[in-house]
Parts: sequence; C-alpha cells; structure tokens
Amino acid sequence: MREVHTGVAIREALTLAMEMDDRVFLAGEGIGVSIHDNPLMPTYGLLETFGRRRVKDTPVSEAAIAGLAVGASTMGLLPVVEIMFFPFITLASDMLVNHAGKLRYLSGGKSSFPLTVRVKAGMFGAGCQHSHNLEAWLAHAPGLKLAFPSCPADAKGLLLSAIFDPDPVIIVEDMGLYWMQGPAPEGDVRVPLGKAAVKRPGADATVVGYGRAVLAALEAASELEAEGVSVEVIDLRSLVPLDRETILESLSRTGRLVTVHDATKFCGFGAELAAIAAEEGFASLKAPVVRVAGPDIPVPFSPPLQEFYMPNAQKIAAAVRSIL
Amino acid sequence: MREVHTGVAIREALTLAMEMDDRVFLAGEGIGVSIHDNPLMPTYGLLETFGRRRVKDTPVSEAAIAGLAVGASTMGLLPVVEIMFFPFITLASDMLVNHAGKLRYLSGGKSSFPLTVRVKAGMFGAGCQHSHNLEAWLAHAPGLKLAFPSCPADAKGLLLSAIFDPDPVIIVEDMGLYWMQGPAPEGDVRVPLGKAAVKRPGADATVVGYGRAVLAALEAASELEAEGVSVEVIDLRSLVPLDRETILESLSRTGRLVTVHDATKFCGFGAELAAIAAEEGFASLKAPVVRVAGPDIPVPFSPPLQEFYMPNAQKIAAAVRSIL
Amino acid sequence: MTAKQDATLRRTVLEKMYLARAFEDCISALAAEQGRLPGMQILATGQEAAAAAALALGKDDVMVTNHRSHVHLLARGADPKTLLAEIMGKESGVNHGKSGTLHLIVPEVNALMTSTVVGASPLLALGAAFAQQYKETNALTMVFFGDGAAAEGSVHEAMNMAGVWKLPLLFVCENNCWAGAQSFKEHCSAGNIASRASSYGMPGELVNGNDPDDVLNTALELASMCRDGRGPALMELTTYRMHGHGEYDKQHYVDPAEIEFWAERDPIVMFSSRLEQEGVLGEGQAEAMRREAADKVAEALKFADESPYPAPEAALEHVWASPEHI
Amino acid sequence: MTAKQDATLRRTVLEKMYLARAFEDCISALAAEQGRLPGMQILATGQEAAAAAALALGKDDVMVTNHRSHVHLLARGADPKTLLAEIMGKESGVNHGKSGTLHLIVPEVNALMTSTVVGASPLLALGAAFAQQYKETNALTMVFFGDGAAAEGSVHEAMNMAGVWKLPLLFVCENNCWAGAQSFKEHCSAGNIASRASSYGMPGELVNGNDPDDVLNTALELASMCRDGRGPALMELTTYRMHGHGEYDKQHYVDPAEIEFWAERDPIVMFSSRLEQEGVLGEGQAEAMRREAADKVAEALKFADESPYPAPEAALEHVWASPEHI
Ligand SMILES: Cc1ncc(C[n+]2csc(CCOP(=O)(O)OP(=O)(O)O)c2C)c(N)n1
Ligand SMILES: Cc1ncc(C[n+]2csc(CCOP(=O)(O)OP(=O)(O)O)c2C)c(N)n1
Ligand SMILES: [Mg+2]
Ligand SMILES: [Mg+2]
Repeated sequence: MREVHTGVAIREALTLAMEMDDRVFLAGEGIGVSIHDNPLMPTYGLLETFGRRRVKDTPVSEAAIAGLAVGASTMGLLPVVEIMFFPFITLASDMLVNHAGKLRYLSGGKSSFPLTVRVKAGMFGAGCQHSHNLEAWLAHAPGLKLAFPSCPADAKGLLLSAIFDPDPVIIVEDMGLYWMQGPAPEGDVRVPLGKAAVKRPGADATVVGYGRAVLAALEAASELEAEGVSVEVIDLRSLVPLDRETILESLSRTGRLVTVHDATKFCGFGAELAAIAAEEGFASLKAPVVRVAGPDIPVPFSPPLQEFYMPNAQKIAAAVRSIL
Repeated sequence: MREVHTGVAIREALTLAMEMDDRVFLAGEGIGVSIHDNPLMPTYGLLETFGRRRVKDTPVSEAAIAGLAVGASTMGLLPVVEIMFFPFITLASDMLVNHAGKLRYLSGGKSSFPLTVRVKAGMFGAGCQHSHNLEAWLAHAPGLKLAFPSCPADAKGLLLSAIFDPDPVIIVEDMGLYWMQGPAPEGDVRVPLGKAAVKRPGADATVVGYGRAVLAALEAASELEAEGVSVEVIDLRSLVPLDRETILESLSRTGRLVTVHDATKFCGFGAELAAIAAEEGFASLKAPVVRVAGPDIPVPFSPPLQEFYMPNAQKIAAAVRSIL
Repeated sequence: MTAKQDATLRRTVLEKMYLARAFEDCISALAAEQGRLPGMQILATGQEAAAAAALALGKDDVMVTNHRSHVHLLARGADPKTLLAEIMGKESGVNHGKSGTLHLIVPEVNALMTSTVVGASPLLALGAAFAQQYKETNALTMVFFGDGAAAEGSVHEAMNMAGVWKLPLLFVCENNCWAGAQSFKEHCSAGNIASRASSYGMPGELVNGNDPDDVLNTALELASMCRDGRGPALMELTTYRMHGHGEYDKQHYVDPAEIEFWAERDPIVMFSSRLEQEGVLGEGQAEAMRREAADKVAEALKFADESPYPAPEAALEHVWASPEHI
Repeated sequence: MTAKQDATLRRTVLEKMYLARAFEDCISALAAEQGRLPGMQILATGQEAAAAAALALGKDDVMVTNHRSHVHLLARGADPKTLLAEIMGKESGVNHGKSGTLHLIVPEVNALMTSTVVGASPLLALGAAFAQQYKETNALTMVFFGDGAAAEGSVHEAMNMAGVWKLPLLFVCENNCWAGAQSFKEHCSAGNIASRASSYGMPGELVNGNDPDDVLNTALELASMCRDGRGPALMELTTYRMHGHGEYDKQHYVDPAEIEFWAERDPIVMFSSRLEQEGVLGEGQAEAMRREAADKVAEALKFADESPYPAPEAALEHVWASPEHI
C-alpha cells in the first residue's frame, strides 16, 4: 500500500467527506487561513478547494466552536470542528459534556447530534497550557464517543467513521504523527469505532495503548523480543466505545497487562483499563497490572524535563519486565 | 458529641475561618442574598454577619468566579468560592485545571494559589444538567487537591483544612447531606487532607467510597452483617491526596474490594481505586474488584429513572455477595 | 404588516398568554401540594408577553430556550398535555421523563434545543442559525435568555460570532429584573443589555416586555432584518417574574412594593383590556379565551395524572442514536 | 503630571523599547538557527510602545500578561538574563525551565501571572484587582491581552465583574491587527474593541499603539482613575506585530504593503527621533541607549548559554506548596 503522512491522511478523509456530502463543513481557529503554510497539516489547502462557505475560520472562541457544532448538527449538518490544542477543550467542555452528550437524552431520543470534534494533542515543547491530554475526561462523559488513532490509516478511517456517525465523536490527533508516514488505503475506507487492532501478536504480556504511545509500545516489544519475551500490542483506536473483548481475550492468553498513554496516570484512561482487568479479567491475571503514563505533574517545558515526563519504549519495556 | 446538620457544620467552618483570618472571603452565585431562606444552607446568614466586603455575590459567571479565586489567592488572600452545581465546573475548568493547578508549577515554585472551591453536588430531581458528578476530572488534574466529605464533622474539618492549605483545594458537598444530622466537634477541629476514615471495621470485604455513597455502604454492611458477612467500610474523605495505605492495608486483610460512588462508572474514580488494587494490591486480591457506580448515562429526571441510576445499599450488598 | 393591523395574530398572542398563565397556575397549585411534583418548578408568570416574540416566528424558524420556557413553548404550539406529563416525569412526557421541567425540548414545533445551563442557549442557537445560513433557507433562529445569563462568556461568544458571520439569529433577552436572588444592577453595571449590541455590529432594541404589541412589532421587524441577511439582532424585554425564581422562592429579598408595581402591569390584564377597548375582542371573548385555556390545562392535568411512569430500565434508552453500546 | 513634562520617564520608555527590540532580535536570530531554541518563539517586535503602558505602573501595581510578553516584562524591570535562560529551558531561568517563553512569570517585579490560554489573563487580573480593593491598597492591576482574545467569553466575564465591583483594573488590549492568521475584521464586526467598554460601565480609549506618548498619557490617566476607586478602564492600542504570529510564521497570508505601511511607523524610530527633535535626548544618546541594550542582551545570552539544563527529576518539583505528595 502507498505510504502517506498522517496529516495528509486526515486531509484525505476531510476532503472525501466534503466531496461526498454537502452537509459536512469545517470550523475552527486557523483551519482555513493558517500561520502554518505546511502541506502536512490536515486542513492545508481546504479553504482553496471548498471555499469560505464550507471552511469556516472562527474567532478565538472555543465554547462557540463547540456550540456551533452542537446546534448545526441537530439541524441536519455534519460539522467537523477543531479545538486547536487539547487543554482548550476545557473551554468547550460545557458544550461537549452538558450539551453534545446530553441533549439527545434530554430530548427523549427525538434529536441527534452527529458532530465531530478534532482535537490536536501532543507534547511539543510548548509547556503545560498547550500540552495536556484529557481523553479520560471525555471518556467519562456519557453520550460522547472518542477515538485516538496512532497511524495514517486509522487517522483517516476513524475520522470518516466519526463524521458519518449519528452521535457526537471526539477524535484526538497527536500532532507528532502528522509528520510520520505509514500505509493508508485510498478512497472511502472506514475504520469502525469500537474495534481495537492487534498491532503485534504476543504470548507473554499484553500492552494496551493508543495514539503515539502505541509506537513506543511497538518499539518496546521489539526490544523485548530480543530478550525472548513475546509482547502483544493492542492499539485501542477507539476509547468509547471500547473493545473490551479484544483486551480480555488477549489477557486470557498472556495473563499480564501493561497500559500506556501520554496523559498523567492518576485517574487516566489506564485506570479504566486496569479496572476492567481487575473486574472482568481477574481470572486471567497472573501478575499485577502496570500503568505506564505521565507522572502526575503538568507537562514541563524544558527539553530534559519534558523527556522525563514522556512515556517511552524503555519505560514500557521496564514495566513488562517487572511483571514477568 | 452534639449533633448538627452538615449544612450548619459547613457554615461553622466558614464562620470560624472568617473570624480567625481576614484574608478569607467568600464569593459565588447567591451565597449572600439567596433564594433559599433556609438556615440549613451553608452560607445562610453570612452576609449579615460579615458584610458585603467579605461575602461577594457574583454575576452568573463561573469562569470569573474561578479566576477571581486564582488571582486573589496569589495576592495573599484565602478565597473560598462556590460553584453552584457540579456540571457547571465545566465552565470553570480552564481556570481550575490550566491555571489554579498549573501556575505555581509554571512560576517555578515562586507563587502559590491557596484557594478553595466548594462545589455543590448531588442527585436531586433536576436532571442531568444540574446533576453530574465529575470528581474524576478534578482528580486527573495535576496541582489540585480534592475532598469529598460524607458527614458533618468531615464537611467542617476538611473545609477548614482546605481553606488554610497552601494549595488549591476543591471540596465537593453533596447537598443531600445538608439536611442530615451527625456529630461534629465545636471549634477549629480540622480533618487532614489525605487521611481516610475506616467507618466500620470488617474482615471479609472492603468497600471504599466517599460522600453520600458511604452512607449507602454502611447500610449495605449492616444488611450483610445479618447474613454473617463482615464488611469494612472506608470513607476516603480526600481523593487527592489519596490515602493508599489505608486502602491497601484493608485489602491485605479482606482480599476483596468493592468501590462505590454516585458518578458514572466508566473512567470514574472507582477505576483509579480498582487500578491501585490491581497494581499495588494484586497479591492481596482473592476475587475480582467490583465497581458500583452510576450507569454510563446522563442522570435522568423522572423519579423511577433517577432511582434506577443511583447506587444504593442493595446494589452494594449484591456486589459484595458476588465476590464472596 | 404591523401587529396593530393583524387582529388575528394579536388575538392568538392573547390566547397563548392565557394558556401559559393557566398552565403555570396549575403547576403552582400542584407544587404547593407536598410530593405532588418532582423537582423544582420555575415559572414565567408575568412574562407572558414574550409569547408575542415566539409568535413572530414562522413555521420553519427555530426556537431555542432555557429553564423558564413554558411561555415560549406553549406559544410555539407545544402540547400542554405532553409538557405537563414531562414535568411530572411520566412516560408520555414530551421527553419521556428524561428531561423534566428544566430542559423541555419540543422538536415537533421546532423548539429544537433547550438548556438549563445559564447562558448556553445562545451558543446552541448560533449553530442552528449557522445551519440556516448554510442551507440558504429563509428561516431564522430565535433564542431566549435571561438578564443574568448575559453575564456569561458564552453569550458574548455567541453574539460576537453571529455578528461576524451575519447569521439570522434573533437574541431575545428577557430582563425580568432578577437573576436568582440578584437584582439586575448587581450583575450589570450598564443600564441595560440591549445597548451592547453595537459591540457586535448588530441592532439592539429595548422594549416594554409587558406589552405584547411592542414585543410583537419589534420581533417582527428584527426577524425580517435577520431573514434579509442583515445579520443578527438583539431585543431586550423589560419584564418581571411574578413568582420569584422558583416556586420554593418566597422572595424574602424583594421589596413588596416592587412586586406590587409589576402586579399592576400584568401583561394579560393590560393586553386583554386594550384589545377589548380597540374592538379587536368582542364582549366576553377574553373570558371565553381564559376559560378555554383553563379547560385545556385541566385536560392536560388529567392526561398527565393518568399516564404511567416509565419503567426504570428505560433510563438506559436514548443516550445513543447508533445502536446502543457500552 | 503628563508624560510631555516628564523627560526622565519618556527616556526610560525609549530605553525599555530598545531593550525589548534587542532582546527579541536576539531570539529571532537564535530561532533561525536550527535546534538552537526549544519550542515556538512569539515576538512583539513593532509593539514596543506598549512598554509605556507598563511604565505607567507604580512598584506595587500588578501586571498580568500573555503569550506575547517580552515587552511588558522587560519594561517592568524583569532581568533579561533569567528571561532568556527560561526561554532556553535552563535551570537558571526565571521559572526554572518549567514555563518557557509562552508563560513567563516574574513575581519579583509583580508580573504575577501570565497565561498563554488566550483570554485567560483578564480573569487572573480580576482576582488580583479584587485583592487590591479588598486590602484597601492604592494599587491597581494592568492586564495585557490581544484583539483575538477579546472574542473569548472570559474577557467579557472579567470586564463585567470588574465593572460591577468597580475594581482597580486597567484592561490593555493590544490590537495588532491579527489573531494568528485571522485579520481583525474576521473576528470582530465592530470597528474596535475600546467602544465596548460602555457595556461594562467603564471608560474606553482608543490610542495610537505605536506612539509611546499617547500610550503613556492615556495609561497614566486611566490608571489614576482606577486608583481613585472609579472602577476599571479599557484602553486599546492600535499596533502591529512585525514578525507575524511566531518566528515560524512566514506571513504568506499578509499583504506585503500592509507590513510596509507599519514598518514606516516603527515606534522606536519615531519615538527616538521625536525625543531628539524635542531635545529630550542629546546627540548620540539614542545610539548609546541602543548599544547599551545590545550589551545587556549579549550578556544575557552568555548567561543563558552557559547555564545548565535542570536535572530531569526536577520535573517533579514545584507542583505543590505543601510537602510534596502523590
Ligand atoms: C451556568 C449556570 N450557572 C448557574 C445556574 C443556576 N441558575 C439557574 S437560573 C439562574 C438565574 C438566571 O437568571 P436569568 O438569566 O436572569 O434568568 P431568569 O431565571 O431570571 O429567567 C441561575 C444562577 C445555572 N443553571 N447555570
Ligand atoms: C484559548 C486559546 N485558544 C487558542 C490559542 C492559540 N492561539 C495562541 S495565540 C492566538 C492568537 C491570539 O491573538 P491575539 O489575542 O490577537 O494576540 P496576538 O497573538 O495577536 O498578540 C491563538 C489563537 C490559545 N493559546 N488559547
Ligand atoms: Mg432574570
Ligand atoms: Mg492580535
């Protein structure tokens, strides 16, 4: 299969969706006219292709961006809005949690809100007000679906699924992936929400992650293979709905679980994964679950400090070794 | 010890703190002049006692209420602000998460932010935009402490600790408790943050909870005692810092853990407790962990639906039975 | 067309005002009976002239409202039966008991979204108005919010974006002098809300919110500007909540003279006598309207009372549009 | 006192402008070298007249700023050495490498809080100004924010509450014509930000943001009103960011004529020649100031370059004021 950058794969999904369906429009800060004159950015060139009616540069107003999506979606449009950096999801959180996730329920099932929110995430040397992964918040909000791809094919396929899903979906894009290449199919090839991918089969331990952390997990698995340890790596791809079956099935074979994500550990998504193991996979567990995650601190700015913060292959490998 | 209502105990803490220290002021919506002419409400009468300088009724502006606390606290005041209902914490979440919790870190330890946020919570027949417990969000935000009392003595003692703590503390008040009486000491008796209470000792299973759910857990324990099952009930009181020692010590004796809270289950605080058990208490565990929590839906309005949502003694007892 | 000329429309306004008053009187009476209604009850008694704003809308226009919504919804044509059933938490309620009184949503009459998060409605309306512009319809969105809500950042963001994009969005601020127990001047240091419209490049009109003619004329005028693509507009209705914030609110903090002042300006009393004086209503017609409203509400009460509660497990329904999961 | 009369103050303003320019020129040069600086660099080149606003403050006044803070901080007296070290992520940095360029905080000079969350600074300033009023000090708080920030709900809430409580809070909006890649008229449909002050019951002044005298005079006047208990005020500086949004921004979306227009209005060039013409500066004095600024920056660069990075585990420090835990 051809290789493309993740940023380009995302743009393919946006382009396809907009070509296929006039109900799809984009809105966000700097998604049309952008300071980034870079073809690897997902929305590069879309304003020129689709025009100002369908590509809306908004004022710096995150709550309004989310409100726009909520209101427009129930009017029959398929909004795809962007929150520039993950920490700013706080500003949109009332609209997402109390409205996007609840209005269908409040209506007694009469209305629906088929919106998509793309959130840009990642640790990129800008400090804690630009870098703060909060996927655990969104996963804890009823009525919202949540995807978190790790590669170009999934970034494209999950986004296509999100756009045409009848419910609100939030999709987290780790910006570090924009610059990475990988195979991705051409055309409208969707990756279903709620289906994990076994990125590498293994027998001795299961590592479950999503986003950039999957790449670190795969690296750790290679490292451990050299030591004769066989690690299964599961890429969740979608956090809500969550593919429990794939996790529990893997656990039933390996008996050992390591979770990994870039977000902080305490009450992070890894806690839910560990809890599922302790609750539903207890009979399989041969060793303690280990969570690899950011320490419970804000993301620091200085390069060696940020490096200290980041989960990486070494930390994952050490975690696996600790429970063999 | 004398018995007081929780609402009155909270007012005692506020009154004492204000009497002891002029740096303490209160701000929030309807905390001075209130539609509730009810002496069981925590801020009843405080405007009359302390005047308009120290008891500030704010406009309906949750972000500004939180910003007020952040800015005033680093100027040497000890703000105690109120967020009227828990779902509205979303509107204050940028200020709390990206500012209260991070500015000290960003300053390199030069500044501190000794603020207190009282959040009113609970399920009271108003539906999902008034009732949505989000303590797991706050626990996942570095730099914020978090308390969640279950009785008058703790509501008072934790609040006093929070007000004089040098870090930002959020304290959740389940409004249902306002109307309940219990023993509480007079005077400046503080309950330290980070110390759980064993509300009832037991040998067969450990139930860990906080807030109103502790009462349900105690009820369940009585019910199970009649069946010859001895349940230890731990009231966390403070979620951050968390008293892991007390939990793990109990687990080492009982080998069985049930967690309980009113918030929804997926990525709720119970997940963190279960994860700690799976990670640090694995050797003690004799059975799967069970999480009792709200189902992953918005809190419904209609009485039988809200009843269905709520964790209660029966559900907790059933959970314990399921792992004996 | 001006409202003065349209006798039928003015009669309809009065009819809806009677209906809303009767509906809320019924709720007030029920709320006074211990255990009769679940949760809190928030009434718009005294603010019925807002019905005229809702009646300035066409069938395809969208309405977005807030916690104090009965007048808006009934004016728009919502069925009192299913509204009352919802308020009681019954299965036959317009939202199957999921919502209750605080966020009644009636998509059937294009009352598409309702929020009890103060200040949120204008953001929802922003999205609806955007969709109308995007689809090049001739429709507009009308959003109701309170004076207290105007302090929320969300309202500012909605007005700003609507102004920049020239969306067909009519902001209707019902300034009933109070936000909870806080008087207007305690939360706003400008004398009114309407004049801030210029910050967003839109017209702002201050109208007598107890005079349905004023409300109707201004709403029709501003609505037609919105429809013409001239962008959003703001109207502020000066009015009063006669029952306080909610039914449990004894208004201990309100000067009784203030309540007295507004009681003398009851919009229904004033409007019905004006219509009678002008001959728009014949003798006895107002009384007939009032009785008809009472009958409808009695019927609604019977319907709601006789309806069963939903089954407990129904709590799990309606979260997802896609096949249920998790 | 007016600035015209105060030659010393005006000379200090120019000095700080030179210092800021030299500091940012240094960063710009470093940023152009691959791998020399971590993260993004956001400069206020062209906006140096804002230094005059900061210099209108007294020692006890508080300053709150945002992502584009170098001018404000240097004018306030922050040390270029520890600022540059922080920007490089060094242990000797003013925030020990925790913050970096985007949220430089310098409590030593009462630059108490800084946020890169656009629109957040005014809310932080609200709290500081409240504390000043509460403690009955004579001090005020000055907050800087951009034109883009004015679209955020947070700014509205801060202005509204400050207006209601008459807080000593001077809002300074630096309208540099752009918010990221969005031009002013794309995010604000009123012609300016200043005129919205009336919505909050405060004065609003539009000033030439490239003229330090204008900035200084207006800031002094409004600051003294704030100090007198007359409540908050808003001033808007019309200015321009000569380096685009950040150093990586090639401004492909900007009409070169616009940049040319503003280049001809360089605040340093204009102000120094005015001071020379007026005899406030003698011959060669401006050039001496420029050279002194360059020397200070060279010294700062040496300091920062020679400083070590923090130890990795230092990441765990400074979260808590109480004994560390979790
Ligand atoms: C975000 C938010 N904050 C607080 C509340 C609690 N609350 C409900 S109604 C109300 C007062 C609103 O006043 P106004 O907007 O004037 O509307 P009115 O009730 O007068 O119709 C408040 C503070 C809420 N529902 N939402
Ligand atoms: C809440 C938030 N949204 C978006 C951003 C990304 N961002 C950084 S600067 C900027 C533009 C701000 O424009 P303006 O307020 O005019 O300040 P300027 O950069 O022009 O000085 C944006 C959108 C942010 N930092 N914070
Ligand atoms: Mg009101
Ligand atoms: Mg700008």
